[in-house]
Amino acid sequence: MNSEGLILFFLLGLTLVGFAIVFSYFIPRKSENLQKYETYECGIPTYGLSWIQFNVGYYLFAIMFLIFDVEAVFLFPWAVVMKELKMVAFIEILIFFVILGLGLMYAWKKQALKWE
Amino acid sequence: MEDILLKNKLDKEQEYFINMGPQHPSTHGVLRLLVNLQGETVKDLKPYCGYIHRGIEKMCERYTYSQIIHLTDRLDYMSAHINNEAVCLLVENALQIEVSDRVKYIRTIIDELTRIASHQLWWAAAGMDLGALTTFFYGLRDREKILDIFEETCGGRLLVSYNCPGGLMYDIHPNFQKKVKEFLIYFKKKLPEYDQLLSGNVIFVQRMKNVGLLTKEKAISFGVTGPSGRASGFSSDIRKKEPYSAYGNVKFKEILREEGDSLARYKCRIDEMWESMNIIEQLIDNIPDGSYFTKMKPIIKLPEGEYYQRVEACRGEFGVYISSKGEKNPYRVKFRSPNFFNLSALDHMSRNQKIADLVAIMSSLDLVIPDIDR
Amino acid sequence: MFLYDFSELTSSIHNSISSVMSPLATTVVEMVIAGIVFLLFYALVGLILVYAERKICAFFQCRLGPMRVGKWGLMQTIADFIKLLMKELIMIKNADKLLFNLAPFIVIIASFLAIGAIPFAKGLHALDFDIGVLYVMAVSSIGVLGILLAGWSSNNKYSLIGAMRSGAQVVSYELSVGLSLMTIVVLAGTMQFSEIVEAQNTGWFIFKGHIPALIAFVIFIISSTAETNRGPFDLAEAESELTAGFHTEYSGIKFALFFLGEYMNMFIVASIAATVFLGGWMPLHIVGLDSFNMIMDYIPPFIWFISKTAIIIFIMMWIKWTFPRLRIDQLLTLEWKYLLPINLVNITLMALCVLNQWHF
Amino acid sequence: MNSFTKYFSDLFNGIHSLITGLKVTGSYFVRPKEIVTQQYPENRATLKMFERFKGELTMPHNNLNEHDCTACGICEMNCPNGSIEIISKFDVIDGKKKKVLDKYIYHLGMCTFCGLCVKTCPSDAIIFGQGFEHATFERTTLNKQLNKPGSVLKKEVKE
Amino acid sequence: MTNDQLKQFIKNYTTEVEFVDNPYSLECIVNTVHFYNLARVLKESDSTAFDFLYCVTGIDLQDSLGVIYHLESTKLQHKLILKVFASDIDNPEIPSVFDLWDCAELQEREVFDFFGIRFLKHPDLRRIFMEEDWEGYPLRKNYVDTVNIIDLIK
Repeated sequence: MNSEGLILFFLLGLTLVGFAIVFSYFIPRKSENLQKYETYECGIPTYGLSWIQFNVGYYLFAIMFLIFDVEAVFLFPWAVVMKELKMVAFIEILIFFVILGLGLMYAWKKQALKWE
Repeated sequence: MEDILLKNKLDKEQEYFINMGPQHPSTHGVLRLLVNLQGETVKDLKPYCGYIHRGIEKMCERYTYSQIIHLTDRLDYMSAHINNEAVCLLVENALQIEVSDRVKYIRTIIDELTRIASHQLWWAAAGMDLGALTTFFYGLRDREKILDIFEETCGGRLLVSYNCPGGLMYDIHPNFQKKVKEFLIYFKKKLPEYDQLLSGNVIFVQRMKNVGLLTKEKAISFGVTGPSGRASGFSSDIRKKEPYSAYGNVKFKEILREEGDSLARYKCRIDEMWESMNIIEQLIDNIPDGSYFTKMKPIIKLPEGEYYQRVEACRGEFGVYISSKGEKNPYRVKFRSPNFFNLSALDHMSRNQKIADLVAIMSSLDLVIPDIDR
Repeated sequence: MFLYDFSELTSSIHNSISSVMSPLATTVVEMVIAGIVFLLFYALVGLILVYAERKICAFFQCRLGPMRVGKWGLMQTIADFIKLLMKELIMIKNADKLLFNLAPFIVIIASFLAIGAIPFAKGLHALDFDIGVLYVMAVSSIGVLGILLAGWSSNNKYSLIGAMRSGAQVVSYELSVGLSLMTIVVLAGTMQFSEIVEAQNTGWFIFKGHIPALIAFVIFIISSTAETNRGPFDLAEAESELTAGFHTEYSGIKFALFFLGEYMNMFIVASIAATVFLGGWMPLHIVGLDSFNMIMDYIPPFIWFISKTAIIIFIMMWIKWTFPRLRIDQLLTLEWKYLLPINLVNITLMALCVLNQWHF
Repeated sequence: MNSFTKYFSDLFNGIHSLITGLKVTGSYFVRPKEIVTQQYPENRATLKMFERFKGELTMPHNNLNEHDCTACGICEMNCPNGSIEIISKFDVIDGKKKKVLDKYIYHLGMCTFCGLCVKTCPSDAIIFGQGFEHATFERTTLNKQLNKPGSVLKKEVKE
Repeated sequence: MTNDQLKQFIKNYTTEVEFVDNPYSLECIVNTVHFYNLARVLKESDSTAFDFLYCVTGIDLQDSLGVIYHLESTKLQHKLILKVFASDIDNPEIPSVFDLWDCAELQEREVFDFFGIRFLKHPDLRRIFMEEDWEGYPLRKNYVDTVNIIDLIK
């Protein structure tokens, strides 16, 4: 029932949000007001664009995440079979961790973990 | 040539301006800051004031001297009583009226209670600005005890209007001394909790440390007084420099720190609360007998000349400048508001800090907007 | 051994339906029933959590909290929900309309997908994948996409910064969540939730795996709080600097949906913590106290599960209402310089424990 | 090595400080007696303001419907906001024309509660009352007449 | 430094000054020509070291507009009131001291806002409290407010 279940929960979310939005699209009273549809910025008109190139700091961490998460995915199958493979798996993962740790140390030393 | 123009234009477009205020939770009132951001970092900011400007200085030119007092309440409403005292002291000094020791003692005690209440609210709001909402309720809970004392004696909670030229509006309430002593016992238990909740907290310390640095030279140059200035090592306590009321009779330390960052400003205020309690303790049992009011002429006329009186309000030096032409109304009144001077340093302090630091710096400066706008 | 087994109940329902209907119709009917149950459960949990948060935070702050609507303000959240439902939806002039509308869908659907994989009791389990842990991690991180879209599409500067922060924060803490769960996977040897719970029959993993499991539990609580954007990690909506962060421009029911999504995410991570670390619906057993264990067995597993979840939710609320918010660089320092290295060492420690049978 | 020990001492000091904070809030959670909430409209019966509380200006009358106000106008002169208006009339008493109070109008909406009127009143005719529930739907209801209809000046003051 | 020494110090610098003995502190009235340089010397000289400008007041004396600078030295603990008057009411101009004391920048903007005194070389001379398009300078004595709240009440 797993695959149907996925569809079911997807549909549930869809229904809840869809119903709520449709409901409050028709039921509440509407009022027209020019100021109402302005962007909120503490009551002052916005100055300049808001969709511009943004600080690289955020992306840097996304890239870091990508590197480490891809490697973390390899850990999952290892974690499951750890109990059976015992020592071999342990030594293998130790090597893996050392490499991963070195990568982290490298990033640390290169100040990549420092927020700019 | 064209290339440079185009590049300039692009740079212009890439600038990211954000308005903080006038309707913003962190400005504690209607102050507007136009912040130029680069990612999360503040490049510079410009304050825009005047949203709550009431022209108090102009109004004062039409009022008699006793009427001015109730307007000073409305400048820095957190140190209402101290502001009142500045005008009263100015008038008394100008007319060379000697008020009784009782008046001086009571004024000093209420001054210090005002200071504690103000710092309690500041502590509450400082925690709230940094996201620890619980502190707000603890601070206000303790402040309520002081406001109750004020209400019983002065009749007002926030804007007490208890001073008048020549003394006080009425004598202290019979319960006053008892209540103040009870409060001291109560608050001595609660103040360590403030430390446990915020001062020692690793998140809080890291958010405040080395944020918004202000050197001593810059603090003097910007005229940053009060706890904010003293955190930079600028010894600006009027209570020590030019003692007024009963400050000459008490022993207390001027809290000074060298670091000049937000954490130092925070700690200065916490220590000032202890010091204020120390001052009250010395005075509360020794209030001398005497009249609470020196009779004055019904219409006060200051002799021609110019007068300046400074007092230590909760956020720094509060000064009143009055130029008199010998009439019952002053010719020109100017209030030296500590917050306006403190605000001028905000741009300098928050450059190259993060936007979250800007909030921390503002809460450590403890700006009260009506005092800036007047 | 167990008094309560829902798999018999569900299979009997399945049999009775399939005896009168075709297989397709059976599936449809079953799905409708399950759907209604989960929808009601979802709404109920949302309402209770909002009420609980208001009441609990009030008690931390020496207040009473809502007291007016109903006895002890019990009806307050319902009243608020009705109010929000009756509010007009405002669409900002410059917003990206499609993405602006899409964002709440993503947030809610992600939380629905995750809630399906949680084992509430033996047999009371909608989606039981053999890669359950991985699945929950995967779908729960879809939610951040909704936040990113909401912040970006609003065309509001506060929202954009909030969304950016949320993005950086969630991707960072995703790692710690994964690694701390993996510590337990090493101990359990499986990623299927039902098996993880069964494996705790002889003792909860937090006791079985002692030190490494405890460290993993603490790290999981911290990083999952961060992943759900709750205080002290609520940088995405940091109200003192960004007014309301990513949902500044949302009004009415759309705002309520974000709000609901946040609470449901909290419930999900708390229930995962309860399942993986605290034995899910397994009762508390103390070796040697047989009569005590007997009494514990009589308490229904659903109650066990809910109370464990509630305790973890309470701890998360306690943390939120005590600490100040972190700054973005502190947040990332905590993750990359503290949690991640500790986590890597911790997994090795756990592997060593498993290898040498040091666990109980 | 130094930075290594610093790393761990920072970690443990941090955790310790966080637990200290949790203890404070937790201790309040288990002590519901510390709750300070006042449920305002419900506690109206027990809620008492202090006697000096400046709620609104009132003019006390004795049971003969007499007040102390001589309509001298000092309070009106001293009020910074013009919230007091005294309307006087001339009555013939013992053959002499005398100024007496006709209406004492008090604009509550303009009052800043500075207390100068009460302080300067030579005959203590006005005091501050404790009423604080001033909310109304219309501004005009905030303009009050303080002397009761038909009230007169007290005898002993008249002499 | 005592008041007499201060007087002597200033007189050595320029003779076009006028002294008033005020019980609070020494007052020194200087013209706009010498003002900036005198202020600079007072701040930078080691024997005066007026590093703390604690109050800037604009004043309208009807025949002239002036600015009063309250100065204090945090090292030597002496005080001085420096006054400078611009007699041209229609176009009053006074040199700015924003580069000597950092706080002067905002304070002078306030004086400009209320009195219309233009501070020469000021980097950002805009109104600070009133709106940009406000007409007139409210704290001048001849300012007539069309909607005067005080008159409305009285």
